[in-house]
Amino acid sequence: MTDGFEDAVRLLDPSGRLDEKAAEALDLKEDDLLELFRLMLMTRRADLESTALQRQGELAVYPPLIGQEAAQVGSAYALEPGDFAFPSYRELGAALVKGVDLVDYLHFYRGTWHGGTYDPLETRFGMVAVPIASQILHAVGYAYGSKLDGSRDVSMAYFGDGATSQGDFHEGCNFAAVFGAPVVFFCQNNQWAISVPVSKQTVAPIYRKAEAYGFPGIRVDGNDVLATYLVTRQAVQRARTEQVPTLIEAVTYRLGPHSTADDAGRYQPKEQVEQWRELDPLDRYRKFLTERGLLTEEVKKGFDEDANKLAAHIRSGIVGAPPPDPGDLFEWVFSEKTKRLEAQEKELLEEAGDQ
Amino acid sequence: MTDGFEDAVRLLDPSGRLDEKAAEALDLKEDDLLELFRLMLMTRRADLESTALQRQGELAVYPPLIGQEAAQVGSAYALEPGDFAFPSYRELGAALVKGVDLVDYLHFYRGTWHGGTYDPLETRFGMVAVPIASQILHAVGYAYGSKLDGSRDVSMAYFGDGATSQGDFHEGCNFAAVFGAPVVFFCQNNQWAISVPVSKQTVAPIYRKAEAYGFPGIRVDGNDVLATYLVTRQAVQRARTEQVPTLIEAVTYRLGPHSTADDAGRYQPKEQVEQWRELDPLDRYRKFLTERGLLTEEVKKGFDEDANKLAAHIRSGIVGAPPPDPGDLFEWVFSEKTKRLEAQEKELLEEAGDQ
Amino acid sequence: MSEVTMAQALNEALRNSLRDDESVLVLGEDIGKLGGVFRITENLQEEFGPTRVFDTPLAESGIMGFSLGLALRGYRPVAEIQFDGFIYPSFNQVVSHVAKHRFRSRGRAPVPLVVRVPFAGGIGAAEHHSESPEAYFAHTAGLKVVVPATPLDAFDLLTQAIRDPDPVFFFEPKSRYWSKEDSELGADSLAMGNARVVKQGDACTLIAYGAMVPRCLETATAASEDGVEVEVIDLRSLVPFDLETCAKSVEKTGRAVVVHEAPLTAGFGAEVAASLAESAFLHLEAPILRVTGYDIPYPPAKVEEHYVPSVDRILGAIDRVLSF
Amino acid sequence: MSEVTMAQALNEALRNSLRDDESVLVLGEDIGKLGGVFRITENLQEEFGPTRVFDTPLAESGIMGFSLGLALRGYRPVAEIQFDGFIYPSFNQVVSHVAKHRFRSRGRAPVPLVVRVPFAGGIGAAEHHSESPEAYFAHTAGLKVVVPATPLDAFDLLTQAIRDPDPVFFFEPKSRYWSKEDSELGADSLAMGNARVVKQGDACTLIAYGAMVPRCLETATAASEDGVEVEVIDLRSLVPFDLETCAKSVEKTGRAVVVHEAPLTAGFGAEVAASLAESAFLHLEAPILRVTGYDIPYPPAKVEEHYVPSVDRILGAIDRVLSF
Ligand SMILES: Cc1ncc(C[n+]2csc(CCOP(=O)(O)OP(=O)(O)O)c2C)c(N)n1
Ligand SMILES: Cc1ncc(C[n+]2csc(CCOP(=O)(O)OP(=O)(O)O)c2C)c(N)n1
Ligand SMILES: [Mg+2]
Ligand SMILES: [Mg+2]
Repeated sequence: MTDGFEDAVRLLDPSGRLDEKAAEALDLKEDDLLELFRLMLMTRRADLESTALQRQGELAVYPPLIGQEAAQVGSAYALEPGDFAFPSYRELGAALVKGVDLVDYLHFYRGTWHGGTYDPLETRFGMVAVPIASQILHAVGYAYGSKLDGSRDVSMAYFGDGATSQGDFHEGCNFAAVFGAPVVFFCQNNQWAISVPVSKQTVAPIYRKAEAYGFPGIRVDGNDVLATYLVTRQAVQRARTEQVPTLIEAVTYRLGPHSTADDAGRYQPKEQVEQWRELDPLDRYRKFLTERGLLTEEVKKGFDEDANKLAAHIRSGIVGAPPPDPGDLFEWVFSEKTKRLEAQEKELLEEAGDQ
Repeated sequence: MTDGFEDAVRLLDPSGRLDEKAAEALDLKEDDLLELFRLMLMTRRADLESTALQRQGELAVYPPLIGQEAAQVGSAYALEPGDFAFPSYRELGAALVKGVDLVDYLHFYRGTWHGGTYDPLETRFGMVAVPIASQILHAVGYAYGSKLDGSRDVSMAYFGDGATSQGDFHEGCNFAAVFGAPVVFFCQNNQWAISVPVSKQTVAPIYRKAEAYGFPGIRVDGNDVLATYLVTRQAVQRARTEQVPTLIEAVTYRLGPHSTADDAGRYQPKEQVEQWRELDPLDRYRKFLTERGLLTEEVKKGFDEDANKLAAHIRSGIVGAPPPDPGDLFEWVFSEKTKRLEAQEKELLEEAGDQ
Repeated sequence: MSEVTMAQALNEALRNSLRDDESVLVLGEDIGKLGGVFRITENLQEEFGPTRVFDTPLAESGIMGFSLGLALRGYRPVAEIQFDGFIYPSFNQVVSHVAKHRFRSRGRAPVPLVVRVPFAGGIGAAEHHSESPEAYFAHTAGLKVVVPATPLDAFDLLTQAIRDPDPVFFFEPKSRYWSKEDSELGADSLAMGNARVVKQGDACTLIAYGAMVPRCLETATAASEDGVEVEVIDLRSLVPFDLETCAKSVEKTGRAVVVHEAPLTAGFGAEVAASLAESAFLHLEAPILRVTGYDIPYPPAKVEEHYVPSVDRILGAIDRVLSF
Repeated sequence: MSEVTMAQALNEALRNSLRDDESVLVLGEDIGKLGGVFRITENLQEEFGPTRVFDTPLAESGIMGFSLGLALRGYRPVAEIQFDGFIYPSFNQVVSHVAKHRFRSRGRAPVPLVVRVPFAGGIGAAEHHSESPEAYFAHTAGLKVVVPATPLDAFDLLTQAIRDPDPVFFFEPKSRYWSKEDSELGADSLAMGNARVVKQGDACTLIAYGAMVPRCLETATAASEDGVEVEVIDLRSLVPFDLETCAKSVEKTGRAVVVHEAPLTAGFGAEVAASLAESAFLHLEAPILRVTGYDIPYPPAKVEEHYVPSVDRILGAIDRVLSF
């Protein structure tokens, strides 16, 4: 049931034991090792808080990422501040790592504003992209622009297993190869595209699809934060220094429903979920850190506090947050309002005033 | 310059010598061997006639296939009558093999009627598809329908090297693999997509793209009619009996311009054209047949007559052929004319009558 | 005779069609085991098996082109596009092939197929889940474009669409999926292509489709309380467009307001208004007004109420045409 | 001061823009060495190098999404779509992203880019090479839609479009590429968003864009011979739509005919007619008529003359509004 790891790079086995030899390539200090855990813990906490907020009617909908924390944190941690991440809609963990204020991020799901309320250029974290695979091309174009600038910036495209079926995935990979764009294609294969298992989505292993474009494809255990970090770091370097793209397939699992609107019980086998729960990325990494003596009680306490603070921040930022000013709707359609938009704005504001 | 044959299946070398061992798998009788030549000769002749007709203003535009006769004839000859071929716009040779009346076919290029005037269902030869790669999905859907019917029919999708960049190519291959559709993807890599060489179209060899879908990908010398036939025949059988798709890359060359509207001199290196002229598929096969003693003077004469007859048939069918009745324009928009269309038809006919 | 929601009516229409015609296939993303995100295909895979009712990979151009191929082979594909905002990847297959196949083949190779699209807003959904793309399809020659407003009509029109020899784009107003009607499915059906006068009146004609029909009826009730009897027309199909029924009404009322959720500019309301203004010119006592979505992207959920035509906005337009 | 064709004027506008603004990139299929199938980008790669002017793989969704990414990074991509009929694969990127990026990011991440599309028919081309898809884009909020009719305007409008902070879809009437104008490029330019009265008259207003502008002028000349002076308006841009200029003219003439090549139903002419009928209601002495392509796929070359609005058809419509 939890197969799909053939050929996958793995540094930590499910019991948290490190493959010392393979780990030699890791460039992480103890602080980094702990920071990865802190970020995963905060992600888990923020994710649960978001689900709770949706249940309480404070968010319109929310797509949980529980189970995918290592894949997101490990990969995003491999980016430098100038690198630009282009997410799909499930990358709250990557957003956190990139320094996006999660309240601003969650305003997308509250229905306050499409694209959230953060600045994508400043944070170098793209807006939530719902149309599957569409963001991949943006990452490639942006990356090629970085290359033209002579900068060292790399783009990262996040997407799911289902996204590999779309034409835009294909066109994005091909453009990247042809133009030598410094981009990393990071696929979280969480085994499901809503109710469709990856076995019905495609026949070939996802990482093998890189063969079609002539650049490396690598499968990694996406529940192993160290392996994910390592593989991504190497791919990012390859992009940065050689302008060679990489397709990474992070094998992981969607422990929650597709979104809060989904009833996964209709299609997701309970036993499968149970088996993957055993592979929980936080548990595995916690064991490793604890055995190393890094995760002392004091450190743990500090991390728990950080997670609590983040949850409180999210809650206070989201609960009861006001809707946007209806006049905002006409502000950014164009650089300047057309006469027609001015008239429409007037009509809307008059009606809104009447209410 | 004429590289690109790495890993390619080849039975006849450029001097017409047969690889006897490899040829053991061929199931062709002498009649078939000659028929292949006859079809190639007729194709060459019909193609030249079409170009001439365009120069004389009898066709609006025409995309020559000169140089690709072996690829088209060899592949289409591997099909059975029930098999359905979905062409792009350059498959006059395949149309001939499938028994399409070339006058009906060329009415597309005359501008008499989109889709020509043949019956695609009866001939099992789809209508000319100009939007690149779009026909690939039709082939897959049709093939899956054949499978649902429990029939033995196979679909064949024809397309070029440039088409592999489109999302529809990717989606078609993936659907075929997932549904086990009995389809063969036949790519004529003629080295150019208008002015863009295949090296700027994609980085990986085209046949290797099959890896992304989990079915076989095969490269064949597309100027070797026997190898093309053999490889296609095997792919068709695999589709028919095992419902496994195959991607075939036939390495060939566009000796003419992209279309009669194109000025290939702007981008196609003369030396490259010269080098590929040495690999002319008809010359090679003629040498082989002659050396075998099959292509006697008498046989040759008969074939030449057939080719002449075909050219005459085309010429007499196309030159001065009347335009369609303008009223036809409203006949097949829907199964029944809407009131709006009736009114519009009336308007058009009144105006046409006035003239 | 019992209460039925639009979702149930659609499900029943699919079930009957699958039962009556072996060539009918139902396909799309998550329409099998899950029964579709709106449960319109609920239990169909169980009942008819995974050969007749099946999930596809996640690719809308794929779904459209694959369906065309199936139709060519003699099947009647009924494809679901999961949401309005996800139909765009299929646009090339729609415009370049589906719409033109009968025409290009001089009638020899028609491709009857149905594309079901849950559409429009008002349900507090996330971005890309509330769009009204119908005008793109209505402007594309060769496609029929159908929009039911009630459970009964949803059943009738979907049944007709599946039997229709032409490609039909079937837009389902998702905010009405849970609306109920107390009636017998299929008891008395009006053919596709005909608009229906759903409320009589003589002061002004309201013309709408989909979820805007009940909105107009609400408006009519409110107007009625002020002693103004408006006539309400449910277009039911945009292509064919039943101009006659609209014109007849306007000849009586002398005034018209067209209502839809899609943006104003070049929306289908422009077609209705332009056609009516031409054919009922001498009967018009006031300009024809359009009450529509604004020329902005569909707004975030928290402010969508300001975008979707409200009873107040429609009443405002009625006032303006009456006092012109 | 010398004769210049529209093709040359466009080429010159691109050249100037590449020269004046380092962030401008020109990309598309076959636009490099070949100079584009219509030679609009001729010599630009030679002059500015393959980094600024480059061919892409054959994939329009790719071109559109890639251009958006470049724009985000601060470049000004000017993408060519080879023909009207090949823009559809990019539609999802256009509607879901290009049109919405400024809006979604509350102005923080606009994506100024230009998409050039040779469009419309009349040149005896093969299928898919003569389409008029402008209404799809005009109906999509967030896009500017521009259509030049003359060499001078082609130069001005393209120059303005490349400098514009918003995404601009630039439709080039391919049948006019070889039309000449005797004038100095850039000498006197009218801002995008303004229509232009290209001929004065008082009997009736003809409203058109692209290749239908010269067609209307021809018609006006013919009408003039019969003593009827019609006014001709070149819209120049569909979005923004200059209703004021149109309305002002109709207030004078009392009559209007809108002309375009795209199919009638839900074409941009519907918007023009509906808006004008509303705003100039009291001035209208006859219904506004539309002379357009029919609601059929663009026909084969041998019969296209019956489809594209002809002088006779336009004259017929003028007759009808004058004798109403
Ligand atoms: C173009 C498009 N089609 C359909 C959808 C509806 N949809 C949203 S998420 C989803 C499944 C995506 O699966 P995957 O790519 O594996 O990502 P995951 O949700 O598992 O993270 C679907 C079908 C969409 N958002 N966009
Ligand atoms: C969607 C689409 N985009 C662009 C074109 C214009 N076009 C026609 S043929 C062609 C090149 C095709 O190259 P390839 O696939 O290699 O086929 P070949 O012409 O070499 O047979 C292009 C760009 C088109 N027909 N369709
Ligand atoms: Mg997934
Ligand atoms: Mg080619």
